Order: sequence, then C-alpha cells, then structure tokens
Amino acid sequence: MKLVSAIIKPHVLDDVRDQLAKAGVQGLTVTEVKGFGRQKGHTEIYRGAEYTVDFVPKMKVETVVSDQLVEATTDAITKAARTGSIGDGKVFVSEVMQAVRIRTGEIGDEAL
Amino acid sequence: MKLVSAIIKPHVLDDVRDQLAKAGVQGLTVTEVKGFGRQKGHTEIYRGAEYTVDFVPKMKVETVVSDQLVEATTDAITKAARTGSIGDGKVFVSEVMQAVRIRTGEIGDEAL
Amino acid sequence: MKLVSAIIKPHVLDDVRDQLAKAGVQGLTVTEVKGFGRQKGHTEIYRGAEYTVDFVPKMKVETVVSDQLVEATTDAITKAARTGSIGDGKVFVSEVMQAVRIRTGEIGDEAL
Amino acid sequence: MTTLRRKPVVPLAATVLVLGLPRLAAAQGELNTGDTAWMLTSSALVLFMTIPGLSLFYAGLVRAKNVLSVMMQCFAITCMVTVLWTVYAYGLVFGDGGSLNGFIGFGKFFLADIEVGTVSGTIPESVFQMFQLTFAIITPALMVGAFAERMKFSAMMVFMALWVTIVYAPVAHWVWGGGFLQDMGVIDFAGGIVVHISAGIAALVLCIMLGKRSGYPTTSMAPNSLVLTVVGTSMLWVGWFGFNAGSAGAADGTAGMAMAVTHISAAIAGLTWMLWEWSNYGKPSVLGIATGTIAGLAAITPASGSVGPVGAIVIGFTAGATCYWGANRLKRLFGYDDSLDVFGVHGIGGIVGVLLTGAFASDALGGSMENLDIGNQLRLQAVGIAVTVVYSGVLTFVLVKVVDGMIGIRVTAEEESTGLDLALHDERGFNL
Amino acid sequence: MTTLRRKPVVPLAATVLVLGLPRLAAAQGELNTGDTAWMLTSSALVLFMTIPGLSLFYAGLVRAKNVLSVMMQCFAITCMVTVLWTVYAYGLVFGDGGSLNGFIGFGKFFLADIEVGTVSGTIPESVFQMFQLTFAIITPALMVGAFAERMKFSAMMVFMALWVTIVYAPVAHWVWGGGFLQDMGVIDFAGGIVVHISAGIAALVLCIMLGKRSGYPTTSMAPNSLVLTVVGTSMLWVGWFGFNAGSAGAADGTAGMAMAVTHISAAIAGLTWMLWEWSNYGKPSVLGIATGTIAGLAAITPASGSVGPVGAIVIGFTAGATCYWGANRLKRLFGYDDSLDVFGVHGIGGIVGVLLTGAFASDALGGSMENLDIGNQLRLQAVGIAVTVVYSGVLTFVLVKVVDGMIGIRVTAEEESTGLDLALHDERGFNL
Amino acid sequence: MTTLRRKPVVPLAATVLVLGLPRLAAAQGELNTGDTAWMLTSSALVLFMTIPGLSLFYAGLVRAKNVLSVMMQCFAITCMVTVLWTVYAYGLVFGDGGSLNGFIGFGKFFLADIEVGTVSGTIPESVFQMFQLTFAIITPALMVGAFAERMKFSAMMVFMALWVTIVYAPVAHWVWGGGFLQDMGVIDFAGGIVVHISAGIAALVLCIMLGKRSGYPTTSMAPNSLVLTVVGTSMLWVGWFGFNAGSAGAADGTAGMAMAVTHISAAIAGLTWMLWEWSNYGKPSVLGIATGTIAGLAAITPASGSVGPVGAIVIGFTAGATCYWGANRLKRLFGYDDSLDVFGVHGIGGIVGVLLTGAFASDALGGSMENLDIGNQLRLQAVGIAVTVVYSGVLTFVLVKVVDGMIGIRVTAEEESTGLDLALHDERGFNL
Ligand SMILES: Nc1ncnc2c1ncn2[C@@H]1O[C@H](COP(=O)(O)OP(=O)(O)O)[C@@H](O)[C@H]1O
Ligand SMILES: Nc1ncnc2c1ncn2[C@@H]1O[C@H](COP(=O)(O)OP(=O)(O)O)[C@@H](O)[C@H]1O
Ligand SMILES: Nc1ncnc2c1ncn2[C@@H]1O[C@H](COP(=O)(O)OP(=O)(O)O)[C@@H](O)[C@H]1O
Repeated sequence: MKLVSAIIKPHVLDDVRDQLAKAGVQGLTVTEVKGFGRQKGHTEIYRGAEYTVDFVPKMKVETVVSDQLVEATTDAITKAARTGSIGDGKVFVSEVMQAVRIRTGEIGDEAL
Repeated sequence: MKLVSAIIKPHVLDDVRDQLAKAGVQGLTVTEVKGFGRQKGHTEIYRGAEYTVDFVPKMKVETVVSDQLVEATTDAITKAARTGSIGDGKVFVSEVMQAVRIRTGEIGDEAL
Repeated sequence: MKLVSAIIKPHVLDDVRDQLAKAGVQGLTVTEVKGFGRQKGHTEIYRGAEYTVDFVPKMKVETVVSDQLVEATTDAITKAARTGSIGDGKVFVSEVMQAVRIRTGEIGDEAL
Repeated sequence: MTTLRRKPVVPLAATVLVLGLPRLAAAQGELNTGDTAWMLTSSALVLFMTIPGLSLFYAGLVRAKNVLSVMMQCFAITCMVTVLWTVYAYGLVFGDGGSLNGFIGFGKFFLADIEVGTVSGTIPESVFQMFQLTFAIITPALMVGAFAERMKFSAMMVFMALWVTIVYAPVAHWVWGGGFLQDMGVIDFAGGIVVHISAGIAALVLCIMLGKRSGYPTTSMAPNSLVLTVVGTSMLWVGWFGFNAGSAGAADGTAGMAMAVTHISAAIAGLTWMLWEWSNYGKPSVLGIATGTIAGLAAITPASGSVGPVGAIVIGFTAGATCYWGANRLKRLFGYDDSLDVFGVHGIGGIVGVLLTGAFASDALGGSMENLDIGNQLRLQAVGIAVTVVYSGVLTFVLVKVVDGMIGIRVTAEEESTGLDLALHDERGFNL
Repeated sequence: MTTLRRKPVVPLAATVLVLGLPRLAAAQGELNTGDTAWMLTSSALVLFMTIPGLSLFYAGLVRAKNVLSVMMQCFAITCMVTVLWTVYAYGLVFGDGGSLNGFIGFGKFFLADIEVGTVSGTIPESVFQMFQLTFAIITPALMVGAFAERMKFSAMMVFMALWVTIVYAPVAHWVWGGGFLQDMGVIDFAGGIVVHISAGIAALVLCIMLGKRSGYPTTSMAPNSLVLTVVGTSMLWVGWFGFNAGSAGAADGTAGMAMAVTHISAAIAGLTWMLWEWSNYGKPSVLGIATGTIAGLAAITPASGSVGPVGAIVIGFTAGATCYWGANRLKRLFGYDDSLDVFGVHGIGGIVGVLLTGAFASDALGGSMENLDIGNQLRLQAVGIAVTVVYSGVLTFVLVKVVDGMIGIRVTAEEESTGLDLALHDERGFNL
Repeated sequence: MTTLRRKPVVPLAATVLVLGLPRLAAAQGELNTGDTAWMLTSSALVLFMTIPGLSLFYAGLVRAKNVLSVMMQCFAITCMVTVLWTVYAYGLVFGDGGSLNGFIGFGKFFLADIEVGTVSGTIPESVFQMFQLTFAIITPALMVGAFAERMKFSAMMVFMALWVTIVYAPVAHWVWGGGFLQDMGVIDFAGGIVVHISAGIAALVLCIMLGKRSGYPTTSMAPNSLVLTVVGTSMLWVGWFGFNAGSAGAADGTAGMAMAVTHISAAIAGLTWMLWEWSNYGKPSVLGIATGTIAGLAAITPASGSVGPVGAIVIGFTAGATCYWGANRLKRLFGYDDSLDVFGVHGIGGIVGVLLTGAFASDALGGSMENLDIGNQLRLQAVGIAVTVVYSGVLTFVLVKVVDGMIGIRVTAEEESTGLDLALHDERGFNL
C-alpha cells in the first residue's frame, strides 16, 4: 500500500475528489494547511503598516491506496489539480506498512 | 520506529488518548481533518437550494512509537475508536527513519 | 527524498521558516495541530467547574527534501525551534518514494 | 411622583398600590408625547433584549454545533408569542375577566378595540400592549438556556405555546392585570415574579425532566465563543433599562430612579461574582462578571420602582453572592443539568429580589414608599413567590408530561452528538 | 389622530392625504419635546439598521473570503450618502422644485437655512432631515446583497452616488416631497415604494447585468456565519420600529399602531416561511425564519401608518408566502444570481405591501382610513408601483452601462476566487 | 434655542456660557417628559457605546488570544466606575466644592438627596447623574486600546480606580461642574477635553511606560476579526448620537443639530481616511474607513453643540487627515506602541476638535454663537487643552509609577506569549 499525499489549491478540491472517485479511490482525508513555496502570499495592511503574509492557503489530500492504484491516483490528482499557474502544488508518494479498518478489523488492502 | 496514524470520529478522541496513554504512548499529535469515504456527509439547505456536503469531520491522531509498541498502539486505537457504525475510520502504520527531540537533541527511541 | 516533519511551538514558526530557507529548502507545508505530551495543557473554568485541557496548540511543518539536504533541514529546524523549555517538539524523518510537481509534471528531486 | 395608570381598585394602602399596580391598560387619559416616546423606545429595548441580546448570550455558551439552535429557539419564540399575544393572550393578561378577574382576564381578541386614538394612561394602548408583549416574549425565551443542546425544536414550540397560555398569562394577570396578587399588594415592579421566578422554576423542572446532556458533567462543554456571550450580556444590560425604567410607563422620576438602581445593582453584582471567583479560583473570568451582572439585573427587577441607591447596592450584592452559589454549587450538589444556569441566575435572583423589595422599598431603607409595614410586606412578597413557584412548577411538570407523551421532548442520542444545528435545522453556525 | 406636518397642498381626499403625506419639511410649528425625543431615537434606530444591522445580515451570508467586502460596502455607502445628502440631495427630495416640483425638489444646499431653532412640524428640521437621511442610506445599502461577492468597490461607489442622485432622490420626492405620486394620493407611509421597490428592482437589474458568481448555482456557497445573520436580522427588526413608527414624525397613536403592526407582520411572515420550509424540506431553518421576518417587515412598511392588526396578519402572511416563492423558486426559474435575494425579499415584499395597503388601509378592513375607495386606491397603488419599477429599472440599466463603460463593474476571475476582502481591501475577516 | 440648566454663575458672555455650561446639576425646575425620554434614551445609548460598542471595536483588533481580555477590561471598568460614581465620584464632579469649587466638587455621597422627585433642569436628577456616569465609564475604557495585550488586569483595575478619582473627576468638574475652565468660558459641549484629550494623553503616557508588546513592530499582529471591529464602530457611531445630542440635556434644536453635525463629521472623516489610504496603499481598507469615522466623531464632540453643517465638514475632514497621520505616521516616527491608536485617534482628534470649536462655533462660520470673539475663544480653547494635557499627563505618570511599585503593571513574557485570555482569565475566546 502507498500513501499518496497531495498539496493542492483549495478550489480544485471538488474536482480532485471526483477524479479520484473515478479512478477507484474509495476514501480520502483532507486537511486545511498553509503552504510556502514559489507562489507568493499576500500583503495585509494595518493602519499604515504593511505586513507580508508568506503562507498561502492550501488543501492536503491524503489517500492510502493499493500498490496497483498508485499511478492512477497520482494521475487523477495531477490532472484535476493542474491550473498551470504557480502554486499548483505537489504529489508525494510513500510506503505504508499496514492499514486497519477500525469498524471491522479488516487489514491490508481490504481495509482501504 | 513507526508512525501510527489514525483517522477517527471526533467524539472518541478522549478515549483514544486515554487508551494510548495506558498502552505506554507518551506523545501524540492531533489534527482536525475532513474525511470522505463510505460514510455519507450531510445536507445543507440554503434558501431552497439543497447542497450535499460529502466531507465528514474527523480527527487524525498521529503518534510515532518504537517498533515493539506498534501493535499495542494499533490495538489501543482500534479498541477505543470502534463504535461499530460506518465511518469509524482507519489506522495506518508506516516506517520512520529518525526522530529528534528538539529540546534536548536526543534521537531515536529516546526522543519519543 | 525524505519527508522531514516537525512538531513545533507556534511562535517559532517564522524563525523555522527563515532558517529552512537559508538551508536551501524551497517549499514547505504547515498545519495547525494540537499536541499531547510531557508539556501540560491548561485549565479552563466554566461557572465553578474546572476542566483540564490536555492538548497544546502546536504547528506541524512538513517539507520533502532531497536526501543530501536532510541533515541541514533537521538541524535548521532543531536550531530555530529550540527554546529549551518543555514542549519544544520533535522532528521526524521518513522516506518518500516519489514527488510530482503538479504544474509541470516534473518528478523526483526536480519537483521539490 | 410618577403618573400612573391603572383600573380604579379599592386601595389597601395607597403607596403600595401606586408601586404595585403600574400596568393596567383600561384607563383612558390624555396622551403625553414624552411618555409615549419613552415607551416606544422601551418596547424596542426589551425586544432588543431577546433578539439579539439573550440569543447571543446563550449562543456563545453552547458548543459550536448547537449555536444556531438556541438562536433559532429564541427567534421562533419571539414570532410565536407575538401571534398568540395578538390573537388572545393580551386579553388573558389585561382583559377584564369579570367575576374571574382575580385569576384571569378575557377579551381583546385580535387586539380588538385598540384604535390609533385609544389611550391607556398617557400612552396609546397600542404602545402599552406592545411593551407588555415584549415581556411575554422574553419570559419563555429565558428558559432556552436550561434545555439547551438537547430538546426537540417541535416539542419546544408546542410546550412554549401552552406554557405562555397556561402559566405566563395567568401569573402576569395576577400581578399586573388586576389579579389577586396585585390586590393583595404584592410588589413586582418589572417582573421578578412574572418573568424571572416563573421562568426560573419552569426551567428547573424542565431541565430535570429532560435529563442531563450526554457527557455532563464529566466532559468539558466549553462555550464556543464568550465574545458572543459578553456582547449578549452588554445588550441585555442596556435593554434592561427599557425593561425596568420602561415599567414606569412614563418618562418621569420613577423611570429615572429605576434606571439608576438597575445600573447600580448590575455593577455591584458583577463585581461581587468576579471577586468571589477570583478568590476561589485565583482568576477572574469574563463569564463570571457577565453572569453576575445578569443576576444583579434579575434581582433588581421587582424592586426597581421603589428602592433607592442603597437598596440597589444591597440587592446587587446579595444577588451576586447567592446566584454565584446557585450556579457554581447548588447545581453540582443536586446534579441537575441546567445547561446555562437559568434557575441559578433568574430563579434565585428573582426570589432574592422579590423578597428584598419588601424591605428596601421602605423609605426607612432609602426606598420611596412611606409608612411601609416591612414585616407585612415581606410576608406578602413571600406569598407571591410561593404561589408562583408552586403554580409554575406544577403546571410545567404537567405540560412537559403532556408534550412528551404527544411527540417526545428529547432529541435522539445521535442527533445530540451531531449537534442540533445540523440534526434539526440542516445548518451550520460557522463555515470559516 | 396623529398630528401631521406637511406643506399645504390641495387635498384630494382628506384621509388619503393625512396618510399619504407625512413627510414634508416646510411647515413651521411649535417644537414638541416628546415628538423630538422619539424622532431623535428613530434616527438612531434607522442608522442602526444599516450599520451594523444590514451589514451583519449580509456579512453572515457571504463566504468567509468576502465577509468584510459587504461590510465595507454598507459602511462606505453610509458615509458617501451622508455627504451627498448634506451637500445637495436633501434639497432634491424636500426642497421646493418650483414649477418642476411635481418631479424634483431643489435648494437647501449644505443644509442652508436649517438653524438650531428651525422647526418642521413639531420637531427641529435638523432632526427631520437626519431621519430622512437614514432612509437615503439604507436604500442603496439594501442592494449590496444582490451584487455581493463580485462587484468592484470603485464601481459600486460611483454607481451608488449616481443612483442616489438620479433614482432615489426623485422617487422620494414624488412620494414624500410633494411630487406627483403624492399628489395623486399614493400611500407609502414608510417607504415600500421609495425604499424597497426602488432598491429591489435596481438590485435585480444590477445582478443580471453583472452576471452570476463563478460556480453559481452548482457549487455550495454556504453562509460563513448564520450567527451574524441572525444578529443582523434581529437588529433590523428592532431598528424597523424606528423606520416605521418613526415615519409618523411624532410620538403618538399612529406611531404606536405602526410599531404594533410592524411587529405582527414580521412575526407572521417569519412563521409562514418557517412552516412552509419545514413542510417542503423536512426541517425548519433559522435562515428561513429570519428571511421571512425581513419579508414581513418590508411588506408592512408602506402600510404601517394605516392598517390595523388584522391587516398586518394578512400582509405578513402574504409576504412570507410570496417572498418564500421569490427567493426559493422564481430565482431558480429564471436563473439570475441575486446573491442574497434582495429582489426576492425587498422587491416582491415591497410590491405586495404597497398593493395590499390599498385595501387594508380602509377601516372596513381594520385600517384607519374612513371612506376609502378601495378599488380606486388599489389602482393608485398599482400606478405608484408601475412608475417606480419602470423608472428604477430603466435608469439603473443606463447607469450600470455608463459605469461599466467608464471603469468596469466586475472584479477579475482571480480576484473573485481570492475573495474580495484580500483582493480589494488587503484584509481578512478572521485570523482565529 | 435650547433650554439649559446650570448653576447661576457670572457670565463672561452670554452665548459662550450657554454653550459652555450645559451640565450643572443643581438647578430645580419642572420636569419635561420629552426631555426626560430623550435623556433616558441617551443614557442607554452611551452605555451601549462602551458595552458592547467599544469592547467589540477593541476585541476585533487584538490577536485571538487576547480577545476576551479587552472585553473583560471594558466590562470590569463599567462595573467599577459605576460603584465609585455612586459612592463619591458624582459628588466630586457635580457636588458643590464650596471655596474649592473652582477645582473640585464635594458631597452627594451614595447619591444622597436624589429622590424620585428631584429635578435637575427639566429632567430628574437620577437621569442627569446616570447620563453623566456613562461618560465617566467610557473615558477610562477608551484607554484599554493603548495598553491592550500586555497589562495586568489587577493593575489595570487599581490604576483606573485612582485615575477616575484623581484625573477624570477634577477635569470633568473644571469643564462641566462649575470649575475654573468653565468659568473662563472654554467650550466643550460633549467631552473633547473631558473625555478624549484626558484619555488620549493618559493612554499615551501609559503605553510608553508599559513598553512595547513583544514582537512589535516587526511581527504582524493582524486583527483577529475585523467583523467585530466594524460592528463595534457602527455601534459607537449610533451610540454617539446619545453622547453628543444627549449633551443638550433636552430634546430640542440643539440636540437635533448636534446629532446632524455628529453624523456629518463622522462620514467626512471616514471618507477622508479611506481616500488617503487608497491613494497611499492602492486599496481602501474597512479598518481605515472605520477608524476615520471614530476620529471624526471624537473631533466633533466638543463642537457639536455650537457648530453647523459647514463646521462639521471642516472638522470631519481635518480630523480624518490629522488622525490618519497620527495613527499611521507619528506612532512609527516615535516608536511607541499605542496598540490600537488611542492617542492617535482620540488624543489628536480631541485636540483638533476642541481647537476648531473656537472658530466654527461662531455664526460667522455657520455656528450658533453670535458675537463670538474667535481669536479670544481660540486662546481659551488652547488653554483648556494645555491644562488638561499637562494635568492628565503628569498625574497618569505618577499613578503608573505608584501602581507599578505596588503590584507591577505588566504581565510576564510567558503570559504575554500565551495570551491574556488564558493566562489571566482561564478562558478562551473561540472554541469553534
Ligand atoms: N518540498 C516541499 N515539501 C512540502 N511541501 C511543499 C514543498 N514544496 C512545495 N510544497 C507545497 O506546495 C505548494 C505549492 O508550491 P509552490 O512552490 O508555491 O508552487 P509550484 O508547486 O507550482 O512550484 C506550497 O505552497 C507548499 O504547500
Ligand atoms: N484510503 C483511505 N485513505 C485515507 N483516508 C481514508 C481512506 N479510507 C477512508 N479514509 C478515512 O477514513 C474515514 C472513514 O472511512 P469510511 O469509509 O467513511 O468508513 P469506514 O472506515 O467505517 O469504512 C473517512 O472519512 C476518511 O477520512
Ligand atoms: N511520539 C510522538 N508522536 C507524535 N507526536 C509527538 C510525540 N511525542 C511528542 N509529540 C508532539 O510533540 C509535542 C511536544 O512534546 P512534549 O512531550 O510535550 O515535549 P518535549 O518535546 O519537549 O519532550 C507534543 O505536544 C506532541 O504534539
């Protein structure tokens, strides 16, 4: 099993979810995060003081998939999340040793 | 060392923490997340428009433990988080190569 | 590539970001989390009832770096985040198999 | 002295009646624009107390998943009571009950006979009934705090419709509409009995019958936003000037003194609570000082037409101390889950205030009533309290049984855990 | 009866005029402190409706990234209209337009000739103009809900300056300043035509010309905080007492009855909306009951000086039902994106109210106008509506074209997706 | 002209005194219900300014971890000042100081001698003292913005008790209670000197002595919720009608004109700030326009009883411009950390307003004072400012030293970093 973890722009989330569902991904978990990268943040003004806020709101999408689904998953995300402008984000893949479905106790690929 | 990462229902958090403490886990980190899976979300109505919100509030509990503690940790979470109804969540286990305690510089199992 | 993941005190975030930038890290992702560990939480009073809140607000900083940058990254974080008092947090390192830059499709170290 | 308007009844003692009967609607007189201006303003202020004041106060105290449900309850009560009042409840309180007038009024359905030119005392009767209506609204709304986070909305609506009709209307008639408590000489200037005691007792019965919230008292149920609660408290405080000073029915010295003593009592009670808490727990909380002021405001309510600054200080201090004890100790002692301390603050505060009025109304103690027989008045006040406690308690018990039998009063465990906002209203308080 | 103050004009029918002309500024009389007190208070209440009332109502309904933008728009409109009013717009509405007076007023630039001692009717003219100013503020502010989340701030400011001058001022003059609608006998006590219809129609035109928000109607655009919206609604309700009862210009029976019917209509309309929604979707929502009360308040506005409680019940019910349909069905039918339902609530509510006034003002239907020819009055009311719909619709169309040509009216897609708070104001609503 | 009530003093020039002495409490007269209605309302409005108005304004501007602490400070000040006022401070301001009366009043402890029937001018003295009390509450509360996020709550309470006694009471007596500034003919209708300058200077001294917040000015300390701040501003604006128009002590033309000029100045100052900021930074901010209106309201305060619309425009514009400079430039120039710009807005705004009053009160410049010697009056106004700046500055310095010596005024670095809500009050503003 692999954990596919993607940092994406917030407004593409629904698309990404739809594409993942089509690709056969049955579950995923989303976290609101802030990103720092090539994309610049914004300026806030407070009574004459300008402050630069470097962090940009992003969404992190995590899904654990069976090994054979990794490529489809990565592709689905990349496709749905690409707007072509800076800050589109990244997809990371890493190894997961075990998965357990809490409700049933199923383990491994069954649990996903 | 292993990272045990669990997606659970928010209201079982206190139980999970207590069981983990009993199992010998000394530290953990919790994140508010939203999940998408078999459990359906809810409907929101806005002046005659019904919108389905697919995402369900969940908690992610992460704890890095020494190899010998992995099973006890997984069991503790599974036990405390199981309500038997859909959406109880998952536990994932993956490898961690190194851990450092920032305050002291201790590394490895010592740092946990 | 490695994922360096650090749990730190919220107020050192800007320092950590600066040190990481100096160490050559080009991107990172930050999440608001709550930590449970040796550091005690606080008490809240509600009309005569005292409740202990065990969870302490923390920030999780995640950055995926090429293998040669791992040590510099860990050092930068440890240095910037150390206040010497309990609750300074941890740094964890784990393996990442693949990275993709969504905008360009670049993969591997190129994508970071 | 204040100009008063009321039905000619045989006075027991002139001064008592002057202060005990400020509300009858029947007398005709000449319109005074100043009095009318103040009563129009007061009506707005008292509505402002319920929405948004009270609903914010409560909204801040519940958990985020129930924040809209308490606002919904306050808002829907406001709408529903307005309709009941217009259709028949004004008549139950201020109509002429004929031979039954000691117990209940009658007539004035659909506000019949109130024309643009109809005057009650020195103000239009349209304004008089409007002002009184705002009291009928806030009384049931106060109870929302007791059953918060677990009562079915539908059951709440049915219960409140019945309660306003069967409990509020008679009690208000007894005290303000020419009923037997008023005839006896019980003093309740702005609603210690009618509003705070009747609602406080009903709240207690209701929350006991409903049962505790799941997780109470071991789980922390921290307020979702004390910012809202402090704002609500502030609005209640300001609105209470309309509640108490408006109960003079005129823009005169009675109104002025009522406003002054109201303000003093609130301040003293807030400080009392804060200092006690500070010494008990090592830190003063904003929820503490806010709750204290509400206690002080509730307690001064019956007294505000007849006590002076010194009486206000004593009443405020006593209210702060007893309600602190009610909300922080008594509740835990008996283990009921009065979620937001309606009984602890309004019930206890109301009782304290109604009792102390019997003494501090006397000019011997800085009040404005001459020759008041304090012993006798205390007895009368105690009777007023006792009657209301029993009546409201028993009737509330019966009504809860009835409504529970009909449609059930409590949400399911799952709805409770989801939160009432989503479970009952398909809405969420915050999407930040 | 109420004391009224207006220019001596040749009456068509005395009762019509008494109710149709409550606002003229010219007559001199003796100052009455009670009336003045109430009008000072009413001015405060109506300003309170716009800031913070309306701006909270709207702020809660948009997405978190636009929460400040709507508050900014309401606030900046308040400031700007105050300046225009002071410099020339008061004169356009209430000045003497000489031979053109049927269509527009003139003079009184910089409030010239208003001294401390100048009296209009029974109140200082300084108060009269202040009260009227608050109406000129809220009318454009109402429209903010229609173009929320996508209009350029600069374009909004330019458009509103023109709109107040070219649409609001003439329409207000026609109805209240001695213009031709007033002469004809159209009844619009507190602004069904002047405020709600003129703004509602302009809002509809504006939102259609501006185009839909990106993602509408498929994406959920859930309100960021209904807590704010309920608070805003409550403030609007309370403030509306100043709006309607203040339109009596005095603290009298007309003011009292106006407050009473305003309150009743709001309550009924709120319940109507809630119950209908409950039966349609299985759950009552707090946004539903809140929107319903606003519909009831808008609809009773033109009627509040002449109908009785029964009329208020009918108007409230009709408004709740028709506006429910307007906001929930009509909008989807035609597919325009009136973001926060300005047309659905104010436009439709205003039209319903102005029409029904023609019937329920009659004493035969519980109103206060004797010998009213209902058929004729309904015709007059329809003329008033038609003229305003056409005038406001066409002029708004022209103004939007002009402003769009000059500086563009819509933000870029990127600004829209970022949210107007950051994109236009470099601020964020919440940093929690 | 307005009816005024004050002690008979030897007039320097009739018109000056009419406008300069509006507040003395001693004279007996006949009660006027309209005046009373307006003063009851005004008292409610000015309390409303502090809680919730000002406390929301400040609550929104601090970081989320300190949001309750500023609300707590405003609330506790409200309670504490009420008690001090009732016990002795009313007498210090409005009592008869005998041979020392030029400097301080005396007597009226526990509001002794104020009975239900006691009249001051045309209103009950109970109302007079209540209205004045609300000014004694808001003045120290204004300072909360200067020491926000770092002052100990206990030290704040002690300091404020002393400051109200030793600074506020004398200054108020000098200007309104028959003291030497009033005798000289200094015009301060509603509190430019008494409220804004005295608090603004004290705030400056206090924030300098307390030191900067850790991280200032390099770290962003973005407001946690400008929504709250805009709501607070709106409430302050509305409440200011009570502050300024209530200072007429009557519902008359002076009150009406005061309300009008207050509104105009607020609007102009808000727009001035917004436009300047827009041209400086490329974007207009809602915090900018909101802060601007507060500056305009502060500046018009002393002038509101005597200037006309044109004076209001000039004062509003000047206040917007100078306070913009004060908050955005001056503070950075000198590097003190006046957290929420109390000095920059109230200190500078107050000074500008008091000075300009000396000119624009003249009927030659649209004001209401005939035969005013502008040069002389400007000199008098300058004296009033200078005396107050020195007195408040020096005494504040001494008091801070004393309190710091006794119990320390600043929280620990750890408490500051945790946030005052948790560190001092064991509470959190939001649990969403
Ligand atoms: N090395 C990294 N490790 C973790 N997250 C990263 C890394 N690089 C970028 N990110 C995340 O991806 C987001 C987008 O990256 P950015 O450099 O702004 O644009 P792009 O992906 O188009 O090059 C960042 O805001 C950050 O959240
Ligand atoms: N493959 C997955 N990867 C990551 N998170 C998942 C995955 N599957 C489920 N989850 C998380 O677990 C939660 C519960 O899953 P769900 O399918 O609803 O119920 P159950 O676990 O009972 O089968 C989801 O809301 C989601 O947060
Ligand atoms: N084993 C662990 N796994 C995951 N997170 C941990 C673990 N131990 C500690 N943490 C995180 O690090 C934070 C600091 O740890 P704590 O034990 O309080 O102090 P210290 O790091 O100084 O020993 C915790 O609040 C928690 O978020």
